Amino acid sequence: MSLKTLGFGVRASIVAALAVLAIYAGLILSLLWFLDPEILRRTLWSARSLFSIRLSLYAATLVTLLALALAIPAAYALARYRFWGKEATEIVLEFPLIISPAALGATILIFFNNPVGEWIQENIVYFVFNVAGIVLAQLITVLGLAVRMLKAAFESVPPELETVAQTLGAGRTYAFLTVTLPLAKNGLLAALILIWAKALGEFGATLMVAGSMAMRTETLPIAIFMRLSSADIEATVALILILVVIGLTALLIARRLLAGSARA
Amino acid sequence: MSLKTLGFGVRASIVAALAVLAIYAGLILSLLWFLDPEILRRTLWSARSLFSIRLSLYAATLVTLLALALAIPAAYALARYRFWGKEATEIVLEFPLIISPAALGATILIFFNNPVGEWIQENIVYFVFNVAGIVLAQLITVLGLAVRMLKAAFESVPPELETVAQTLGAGRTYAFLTVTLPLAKNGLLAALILIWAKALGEFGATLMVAGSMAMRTETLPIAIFMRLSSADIEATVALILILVVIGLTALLIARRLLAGSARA
Amino acid sequence: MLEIDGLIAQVGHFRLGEVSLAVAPGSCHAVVGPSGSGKSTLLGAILGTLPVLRGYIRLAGEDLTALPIERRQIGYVPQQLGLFPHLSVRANLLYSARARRVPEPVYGPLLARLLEITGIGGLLDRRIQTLSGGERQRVALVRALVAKPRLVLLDEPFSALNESLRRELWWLVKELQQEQGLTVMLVTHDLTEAYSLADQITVLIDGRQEQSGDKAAIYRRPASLAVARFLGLKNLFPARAQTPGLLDCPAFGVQLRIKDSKVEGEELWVGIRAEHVAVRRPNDPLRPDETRLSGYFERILDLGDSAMLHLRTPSGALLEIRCRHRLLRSYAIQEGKMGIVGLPADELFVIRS
Amino acid sequence: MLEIDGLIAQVGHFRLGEVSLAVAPGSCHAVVGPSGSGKSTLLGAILGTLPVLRGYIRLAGEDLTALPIERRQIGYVPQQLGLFPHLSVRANLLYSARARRVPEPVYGPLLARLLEITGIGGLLDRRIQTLSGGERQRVALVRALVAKPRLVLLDEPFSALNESLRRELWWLVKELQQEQGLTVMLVTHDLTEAYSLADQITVLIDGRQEQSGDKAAIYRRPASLAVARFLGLKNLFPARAQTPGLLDCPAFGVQLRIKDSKVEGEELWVGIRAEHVAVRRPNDPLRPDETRLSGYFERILDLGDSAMLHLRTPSGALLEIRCRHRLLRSYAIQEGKMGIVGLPADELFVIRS
Repeated sequence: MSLKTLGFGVRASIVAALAVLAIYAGLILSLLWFLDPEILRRTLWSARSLFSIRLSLYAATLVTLLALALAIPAAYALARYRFWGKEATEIVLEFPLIISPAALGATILIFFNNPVGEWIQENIVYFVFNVAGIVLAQLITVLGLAVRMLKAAFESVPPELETVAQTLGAGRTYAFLTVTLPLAKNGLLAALILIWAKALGEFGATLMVAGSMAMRTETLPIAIFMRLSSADIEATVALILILVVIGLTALLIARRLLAGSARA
Repeated sequence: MSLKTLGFGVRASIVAALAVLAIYAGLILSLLWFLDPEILRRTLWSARSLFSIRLSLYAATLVTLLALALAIPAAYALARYRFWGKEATEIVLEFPLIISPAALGATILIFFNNPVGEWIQENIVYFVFNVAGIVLAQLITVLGLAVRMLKAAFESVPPELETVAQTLGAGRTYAFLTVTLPLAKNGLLAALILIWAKALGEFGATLMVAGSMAMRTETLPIAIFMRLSSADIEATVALILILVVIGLTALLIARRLLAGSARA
Repeated sequence: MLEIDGLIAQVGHFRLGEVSLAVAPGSCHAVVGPSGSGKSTLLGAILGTLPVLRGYIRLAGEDLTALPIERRQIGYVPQQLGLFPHLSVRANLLYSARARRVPEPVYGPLLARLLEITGIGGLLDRRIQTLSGGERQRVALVRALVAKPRLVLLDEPFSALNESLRRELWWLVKELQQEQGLTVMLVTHDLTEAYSLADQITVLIDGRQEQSGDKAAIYRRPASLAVARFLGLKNLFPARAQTPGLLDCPAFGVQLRIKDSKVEGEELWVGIRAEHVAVRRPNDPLRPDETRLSGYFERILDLGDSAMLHLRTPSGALLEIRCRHRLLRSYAIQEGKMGIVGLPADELFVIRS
Repeated sequence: MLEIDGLIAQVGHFRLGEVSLAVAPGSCHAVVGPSGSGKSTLLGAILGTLPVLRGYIRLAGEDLTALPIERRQIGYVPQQLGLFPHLSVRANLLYSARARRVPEPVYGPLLARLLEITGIGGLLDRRIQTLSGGERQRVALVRALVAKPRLVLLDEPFSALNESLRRELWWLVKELQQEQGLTVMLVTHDLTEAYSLADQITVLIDGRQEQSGDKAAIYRRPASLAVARFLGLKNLFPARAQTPGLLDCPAFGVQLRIKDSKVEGEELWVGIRAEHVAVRRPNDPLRPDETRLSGYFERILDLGDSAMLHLRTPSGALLEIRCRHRLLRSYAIQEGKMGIVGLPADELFVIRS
């Protein structure tokens, strides 16, 4: 539109959008007030922080792999086939987005108090207040998102291309591997990164299932909680910045990947 | 496809999808093991629970109204116009999805320790460990999602319809009120409900900013955390069920509204 | 040879059936119909993406419904072409050879010949995104043909192209079909395309097979009102058979001379194509094999080389006429003026109601 | 009266310019061109959704670029029609009256007349979703016209309809235009639509205004190779002007008789429409006003009522010919057989290269 027709309403709405930008950018930038390079260095290099970082990276990576292993076939089925329970599954996928992570974590914890849960803990893996609990809490939290994102990635590949591949003599698996997977690649990578970042930042469910035990179940978000509780602001800022930098990097990579796949 | 061609891969992928369904449905249903109707009734009717429920509903409703007031114009600007800072704003909107709620809450708390934040607390509203803090923490957490959902709602209305309305003599505001808003209505309502449910379930940021103080900043998710910490499983289950029922209802209403708007 | 016999298929609430048709080896059969007529359902049933409720689909005597898609040996060029955007032109063309592990000496000569006819040999290392619309069509055609299909299914493959490019590709398909002896089924809503490429035409309307047969027959003798309307024929009037060679047509208030004799007293519809109505001058000699009508030209659409005229008869009927543009001047045809036309007896067709 | 003078507009990296044209009051001007030619950019500039870089757009002498969209008084029917799906047909039709607070006595008579011509009076209480494609078109047209626009912009409004419905709506638009004295600008990629509705045609290609003028002129005398190709003309050959009335044409190895005399020695292109090539019999008398060529018919496309022929001359040139279907039999034309054609001197057109 020509500039002359830019009325008051248009300008007010743009100001509102920039206000949203200012709120989030301002919050992040305000952290710099308490940023002391010396404390940042010391915090990061302390054994406790390094443990948190290692634990967070380990758990998030394991969770991402487990989530993908289940989500890739599940998402493909949801994207391509009709079957009994499909609609219920699609509803359930949005659970973790809408139900409080605290409630989700509490539910997991309570599950291990029933006979089935107790049997699992005694005979397979002990989850509660344990690293396995971190992995489980994060997995339950991100699984729904993982399936939804992968479903969108598979849906971006026209099913017609698979049909054409089949008419050219490809079996279903060959067509999936040579056509669907390569074409969904960017969406899959973006999902992988976002799931990983989401698992890395998970707090509520982790806190419920694995508790907050220094040097044991202290992931980065739990560490932020514990340091802030002990009013160690400079160290908290240092840990927040690590998470923000990782999150922002993941976000930018994922956006680039998704934009790339939208063009292709 | 004909049933004869349903190969192993197809069946395995459907089983994976149903496994995802089973995990979430199973978790929720396992709560019933500890469900004691008498304790449920007693928990719900206790002054402390009623306070939590009232506080949660009050905060979530206020947050939703505040978020919409800012998000409607911002989302419309993002959906329709090009302006300086647009891409940065769109990136920032995904922050709350990707950055740990714990980090977000801690950032807010830390903000109020810098001179600007201190001035705000002393002269405008006192946020930290206060109800205003709950509202602020939830608002910061849901605002990004609110703008994203409303943007999608506005984008579902072809801009051409506004152009046609203008050629028919409507000013920009008249066209917005008579064409865009009614057509985006379902999407707006769905966004409203999901934002409300999300605010209701917010845990990490709330815990950081407002703390966990019984009868003061004890929203439902905080109450779950506190009850579970004191190993009061039956009461926790009761509170979880309230959140799950509210969340599920919101989800189903929102899905119906969005499906309706997709058909229109 | 493709044989479809008593086929019934269903997608959601839409039901297609019963369809029976045969495509002779080396011939082209076009399936036409408006959108929602069941064209894509029929195609899905042949292709194997939709289940068949009842009936048979046989290709070279083999029951197709028992085969998975990848073993039906059908070449498929969908509307969006289905080219693999992540692969080069070469990798697209060799996809079937690689999937079936066919060695180069087997597919090589055919590929070379197909590249030569279509002229896309220079594009092999290009990415799909860099190709023009016409080049993509050629690549999709060659990719389907190099797999040596027993049947080629073309699903409106030219609808995205402009008219001149579309006509060029019709020539190409015709050439490929004749040289390679292809059996082709073409699905289209474009009648000109169907007439250009097909030997036989099937008309589907609302899931029903309305007419199947030689394209000339369908052009000149639509079997039902639905087909006639789909073909864009406006000149359709109720009539009743009188003495042999004559039809009572109340719309014109006259008796029309017709070629084929009908059962006396039968209720019918009579029709004629706009381009078969002949414009006459008042002093032209009367012909025994046509019926003359007069009226005034209500409206004239000038189409460049030809013109469409609306003639309103004194009885109130409206006749659509297509004539060469040069006639407008030489016959002094103008809007609002009177005019005379002839309906040739052998161009009038009759539909039982 | 719409006047566009030296208009330059830009969208992203696409630049349209310079466009100069005028639409006389009560006339219809068609803007045609392939996709990406700048049609929608031109439209956006007139409509007011795109900024104008340079040049003027005047409507009835008033500079449009200074006005916001809602004060331009332009009736706009976009490709998707832009009907408001949440409103009834009646509320759609009255949208402009309500937006401008026009009272019923003012718009009532016009609305009643438009409903009568278009025959949609019975649809007023229906929801948009329940209308057929043709009904929607009519509602969109009436909605635009009841606002008494000074200019009506039609942006490919009929492209979603089938051919027969499309032709019906052409008649309707023509009728509305003449009765209401509308000034219309039609944007389309469909040449038949442009020829049917427009008095003047502008051809845009790659953002350039290639030709503007009377539709007959554009049909018979394309101004550039780009226009000729866009019009689907295949018979284009390089030539050189010789003595007056003769062109050297190496493609055929003969001299072509032409009507208009050209500057001697000039490098040119010569062309002829496929339907203007005349099929001749060997014993037909030679005519002074045409050039005879012989060759063999390489391919024949049977289009129902007419046929397209490819004639390959001994010099290797390919000539596209369109003739009536009945000629195929009476002239015994078959693929692979020899044939003779005539190029009438007054149908050959010449393009400066």
